[in-house]
Amino acid sequence: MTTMNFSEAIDDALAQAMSEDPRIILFGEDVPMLRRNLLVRFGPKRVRATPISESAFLGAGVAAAMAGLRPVVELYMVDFLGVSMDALLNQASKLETFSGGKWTAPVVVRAPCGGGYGDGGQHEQSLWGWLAHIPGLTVIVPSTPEDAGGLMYAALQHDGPVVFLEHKLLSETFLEFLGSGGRLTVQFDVPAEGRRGPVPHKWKPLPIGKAVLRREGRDVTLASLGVGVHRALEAAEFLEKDGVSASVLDLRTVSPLDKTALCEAVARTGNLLVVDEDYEGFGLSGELSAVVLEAGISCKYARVCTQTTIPYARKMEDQVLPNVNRIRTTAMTLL
Amino acid sequence: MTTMNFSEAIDDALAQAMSEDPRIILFGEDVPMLRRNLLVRFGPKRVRATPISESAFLGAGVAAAMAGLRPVVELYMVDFLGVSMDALLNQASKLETFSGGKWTAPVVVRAPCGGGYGDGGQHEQSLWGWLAHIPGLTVIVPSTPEDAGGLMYAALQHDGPVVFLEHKLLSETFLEFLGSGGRLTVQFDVPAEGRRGPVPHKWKPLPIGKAVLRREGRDVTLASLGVGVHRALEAAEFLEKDGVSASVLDLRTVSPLDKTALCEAVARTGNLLVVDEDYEGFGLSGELSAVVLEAGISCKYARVCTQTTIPYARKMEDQVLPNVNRIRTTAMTLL
Amino acid sequence: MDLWLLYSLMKKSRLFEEAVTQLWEDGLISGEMHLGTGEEAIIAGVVSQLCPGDAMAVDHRGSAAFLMRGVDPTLLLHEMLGHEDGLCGGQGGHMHLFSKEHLAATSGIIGAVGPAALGFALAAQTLRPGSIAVAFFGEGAMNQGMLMESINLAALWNLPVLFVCKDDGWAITTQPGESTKSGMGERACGLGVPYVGVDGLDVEQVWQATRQAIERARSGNGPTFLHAHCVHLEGHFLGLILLRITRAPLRELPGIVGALIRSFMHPGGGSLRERIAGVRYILSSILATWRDPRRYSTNDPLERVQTALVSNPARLKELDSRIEAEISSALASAQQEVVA
Amino acid sequence: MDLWLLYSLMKKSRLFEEAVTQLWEDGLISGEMHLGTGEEAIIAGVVSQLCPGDAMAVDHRGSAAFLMRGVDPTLLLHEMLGHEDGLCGGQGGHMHLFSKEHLAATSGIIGAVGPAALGFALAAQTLRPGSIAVAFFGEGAMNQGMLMESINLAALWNLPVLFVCKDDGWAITTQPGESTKSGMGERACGLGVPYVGVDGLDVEQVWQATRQAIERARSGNGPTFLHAHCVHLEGHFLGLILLRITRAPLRELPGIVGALIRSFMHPGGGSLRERIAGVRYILSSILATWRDPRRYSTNDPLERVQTALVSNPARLKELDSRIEAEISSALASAQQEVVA
Ligand SMILES: Cc1ncc(C[n+]2csc(CCOP(=O)(O)OP(=O)(O)O)c2C)c(N)n1
Ligand SMILES: Cc1ncc(C[n+]2csc(CCOP(=O)(O)OP(=O)(O)O)c2C)c(N)n1
Ligand SMILES: [Mg+2]
Ligand SMILES: [Mg+2]
Repeated sequence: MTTMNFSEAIDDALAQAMSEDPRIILFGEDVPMLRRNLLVRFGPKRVRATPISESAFLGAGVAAAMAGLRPVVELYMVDFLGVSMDALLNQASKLETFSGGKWTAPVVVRAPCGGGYGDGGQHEQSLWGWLAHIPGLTVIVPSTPEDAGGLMYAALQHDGPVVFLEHKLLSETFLEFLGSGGRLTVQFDVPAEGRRGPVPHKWKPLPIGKAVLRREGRDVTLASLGVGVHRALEAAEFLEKDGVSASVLDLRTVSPLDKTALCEAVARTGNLLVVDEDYEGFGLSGELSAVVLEAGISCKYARVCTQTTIPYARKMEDQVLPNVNRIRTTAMTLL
Repeated sequence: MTTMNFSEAIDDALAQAMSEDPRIILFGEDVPMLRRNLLVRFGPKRVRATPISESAFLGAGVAAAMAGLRPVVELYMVDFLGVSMDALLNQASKLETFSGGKWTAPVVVRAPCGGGYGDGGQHEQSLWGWLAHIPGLTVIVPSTPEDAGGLMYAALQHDGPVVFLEHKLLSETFLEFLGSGGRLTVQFDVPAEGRRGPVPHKWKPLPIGKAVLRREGRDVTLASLGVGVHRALEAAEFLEKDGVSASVLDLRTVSPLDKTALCEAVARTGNLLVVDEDYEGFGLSGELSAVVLEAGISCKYARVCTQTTIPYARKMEDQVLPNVNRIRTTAMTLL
Repeated sequence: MDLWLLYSLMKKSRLFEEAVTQLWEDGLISGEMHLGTGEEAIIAGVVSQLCPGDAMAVDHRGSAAFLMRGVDPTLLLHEMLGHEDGLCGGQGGHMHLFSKEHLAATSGIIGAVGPAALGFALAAQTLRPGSIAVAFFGEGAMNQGMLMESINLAALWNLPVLFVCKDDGWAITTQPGESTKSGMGERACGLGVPYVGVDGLDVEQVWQATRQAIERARSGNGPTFLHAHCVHLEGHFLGLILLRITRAPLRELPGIVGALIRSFMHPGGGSLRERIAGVRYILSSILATWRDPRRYSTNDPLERVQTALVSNPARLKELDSRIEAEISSALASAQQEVVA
Repeated sequence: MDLWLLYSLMKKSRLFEEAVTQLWEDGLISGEMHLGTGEEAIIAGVVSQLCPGDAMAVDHRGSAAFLMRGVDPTLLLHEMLGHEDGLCGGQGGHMHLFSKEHLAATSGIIGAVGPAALGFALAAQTLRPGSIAVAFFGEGAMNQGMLMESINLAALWNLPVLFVCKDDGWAITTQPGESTKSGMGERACGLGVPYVGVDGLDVEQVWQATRQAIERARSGNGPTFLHAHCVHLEGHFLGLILLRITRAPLRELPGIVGALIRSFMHPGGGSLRERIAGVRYILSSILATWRDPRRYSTNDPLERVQTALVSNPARLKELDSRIEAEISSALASAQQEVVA
């Protein structure tokens, strides 16, 4: 087993897939520079720069997928879907139904998401629950290099539109490009297991829609994804010291949601704490409670999410994003 | 008490507000023709047509509100937020936080929503839960002419951005403009109490964020909004015959959500059935279960929502949208 | 250029849409209905030159393009009636028609044809060199950002796209003077794409201009912007209020005028001058509809091309009856299923 | 035109941004940091002519415009450090600066200044006749649909807007040839707005052109598009990789080149020709950065205007030290709070 950084693993899986499947092309703003390692291996026809025209090139990715390519369209950040949401809301997601099941758009939208490095509320959103609300979209949010590569590889074989979100705190490249920019004077709270980890020699697709239990526990189930998983794991260590045994479920994909794994995990502990960096209301955290209730499982429930626009100041930001302390104290209220 | 049609009541409240407050202006595609009665009273400076440039004019509405006007921006349908979401996602909703609480954008975005008349999935979405996910937006979905006028009047006095959604099935004008188009050969399942009803002589603001109990019942609480309220009321009549006593809660505003009213209503019956025309996953229906669970109320829970892209064919559409029969049979499963 | 072929495409489309109108009037088609009657010369002039592997991105007026591209009229009619054996299983309807086989897609979102044609052309450039993509849209769509973005990007990437602007002078009830500051030629130039203007009522002109543009695209010389004027004989969609007023003023006006007068007289509001300006706006929209060239049959592209063919009345008659038979049988099949 | 005033605005902005750079280097400012160093002549030439009631919509490079408009440098610095007593309570940061008092707003979303200026101008037209709105944006933003839509609409509604395109030839690492097919003059013309091109390094030129455009706007004659070239001396943002490479190749290149070579040599992938084309792209970006005019001090707008003022060295010196004192005190105040 080798180890790789998070984004390195994604790019590696992408490279393997690109060498196997000539239909895969990449485009987005500054992509030749951001994916320069792919550029020098696959050439500028398959790794393209675009103007700042998200609506045009995201929509083009959808249509190119309909016409036989397998485009990976990169957005600088998921926040910029604001200007280009139509391609996902009204085109990609609806094609399969509209065509009577006869046509799909196998496009992968790759976008950095999440906060914790001080860019502020227009550049640090998560939006995965928001995207999953739309029927017809697959939404993936990995938390480790191995999952990131394996799920990217799976996304590239998936038959419909996939939004692949890459948490910025896990992506050393991105953080270096944007946040630290070469200085050594700033530090972010980057979870080590997410940043770098073991990866297989050859990528195989991981199943889309399967959660994984990262930690077994008896008293409370912490359900999360992305960076939240690592925060939850850290909180679980503290809780252990407090005499509370917590299990941590990594959802890995938001849509489709692994309802079975969730219900099993909650049934075992009787307590569900959702750790969700996306906005609290009307999103993933609520959905998890509905799934559990619909299954007739009775449980106590709480959530640690982002409740407001993310403020710029690092200190305030740390309070607004789900942090270990909030998880720990909220978990205690359930018991 | 006079009676009015649903949109007539909204326009009437708008007219009253416009005559009281010269800062209110209206714009959107075809608005001079759609709001022609306002045009001939307030003139073309205050009732303007726009090009098909939703991003530009919606964003302009936000900024005009920042600079002292009180714009009502109309979208042809809420679905068209796809091309113009940035104005709400990243500008209007975030201004108050970003400015340290010093600046807000009192813009009202008025948009028809909902289905049931055969336009298909790109033109019949509800999206209220999707919008409410974004912190900083107020989302209003009235179900009667009286509420519609009173809440529009309140929206025009509100200090932040408001999305005011007007269900197309309740809006005779809109339905006539788009759906029936002058022929008498089509019929839609329009709830009578929503379409026309009593209104006050002079409009006063209704409180934003207050639900109302439309029907008292002992066995199950049906929580809904918009056309769903009428479907729930109709289902409640049937349930009564089945020996089940249902209460119906009309949420009226999605965000802020009247958590108190919800929890009280659910605590009384111990059963919550959400009737939500918006998409099922990761939205309003899940949020309601979370609110109840967070309050420590134990209940049985089910939901009748829109699970997929809305198909065109009227028959299929009727099955996909929450209908009386689905509400009735789902309610029975809770008991 | 085979004028007989073009005529037959146009005629077929016209008859098909007359059938659709009938079904719509009978209440068998729900929701909105946008027809292409009046723009047939543009669609025929372009679509008749497409080859296998070429793709089409079409706006809310999809029937004509789909039909002329070879999609079975019965499948289309069944789709509009919402039957499970329709083109899209009844799930799409007239604004959401899709044929993978023909690489043809519609969207009811104004401007979405831009990104779609861009993507189709990108796939063509990579997978099917020599193939092209066409985008059909109205003049109103030219103010939708994503369409402008797409034209620039197509030009930049030298993609094989034909952007076809069907300018009917209306976006529902809004006229170009209220929406677009620049001329269309300047707009195209500002987006970096060569502009060609033609009379969209004249199928020969459209065909000629298209031939050159398509040749450019096929041989790797990039996109062209084709600007063609036309009239939509049935207005924006069936039952459009402005058209209803001009066609049956006695029936339609009373309800409208009463409310207008009450509102105009209502205390509180604008000055008399502002109010009169409001009234003027409405009157001028109605007058513009009244005086609209759509009312003159000389502006019917089908009649125009027919004039060129009457010299061979026998062939024309035979052709007409063949097309009539085809459409009638599609209509019969559709209606049969309604009864069943 | 008071060249001394313009100089002092530019100098103040430069010193302020040097202070920001220091705080950023020290890790006291988190996240991205976009400076306006190099575009000061454009900002000064425009902002110096704004009056109370005028509004500004500013992009991700907000400090210069805010500062020159009269926002307290201490408030700004405190904001960037995330202090609760900053301009926005520490909640906005440098990309989300807001001053209601000055009707000045920024957005980190490229192109959002278009709709914002449109709305500000609409409010001006209605509530404060004679007032105007300014939008500042880069050449890259001109491909964002909402900006194009906004220019058309401002022209159509004859709104008092000055659209200021600060063309530095880069959008992060992308050059105009990769993003925009038409020339900027054609683009403006295609959106129906008069175009004026100026040398953005020359504050006098900017001032003159702006004066006319603003007069047009104030007197109800609609918007103008001002196109001004400039260089961003510090690149897109602090720590930009391309600039780091050219400034410290020995430190930066090894890490980058190793991975590139491994990938270039990796079996499976493009032909040698394609791979070489990929390498070429990267080399040419680095070379373009190397050769970038930003490296010549003749392209520093501040030095240019200074040259015109050295004839009065005493006044210059006094002015400089007054500005230095102001900025130092703001910096001291900011740093003090960090310590506390
Ligand atoms: C994004 C979006 N905005 C608004 C609409 C509503 N709408 C449907 S058709 C239309 C007018 C289109 O005008 P034009 O592009 O000129 O085409 P035409 O109908 O005249 O052929 C509008 C505004 C829409 N479908 N999508
Ligand atoms: C909608 C959107 N897309 C992408 C970005 C990322 N981004 C930030 S600045 C920038 C480049 C802007 O270039 P230009 O407009 O020329 O301004 P400059 O930075 O050169 O002054 C990009 C792509 C963004 N902030 N918003
Ligand atoms: Mg038109
Ligand atoms: Mg630039």
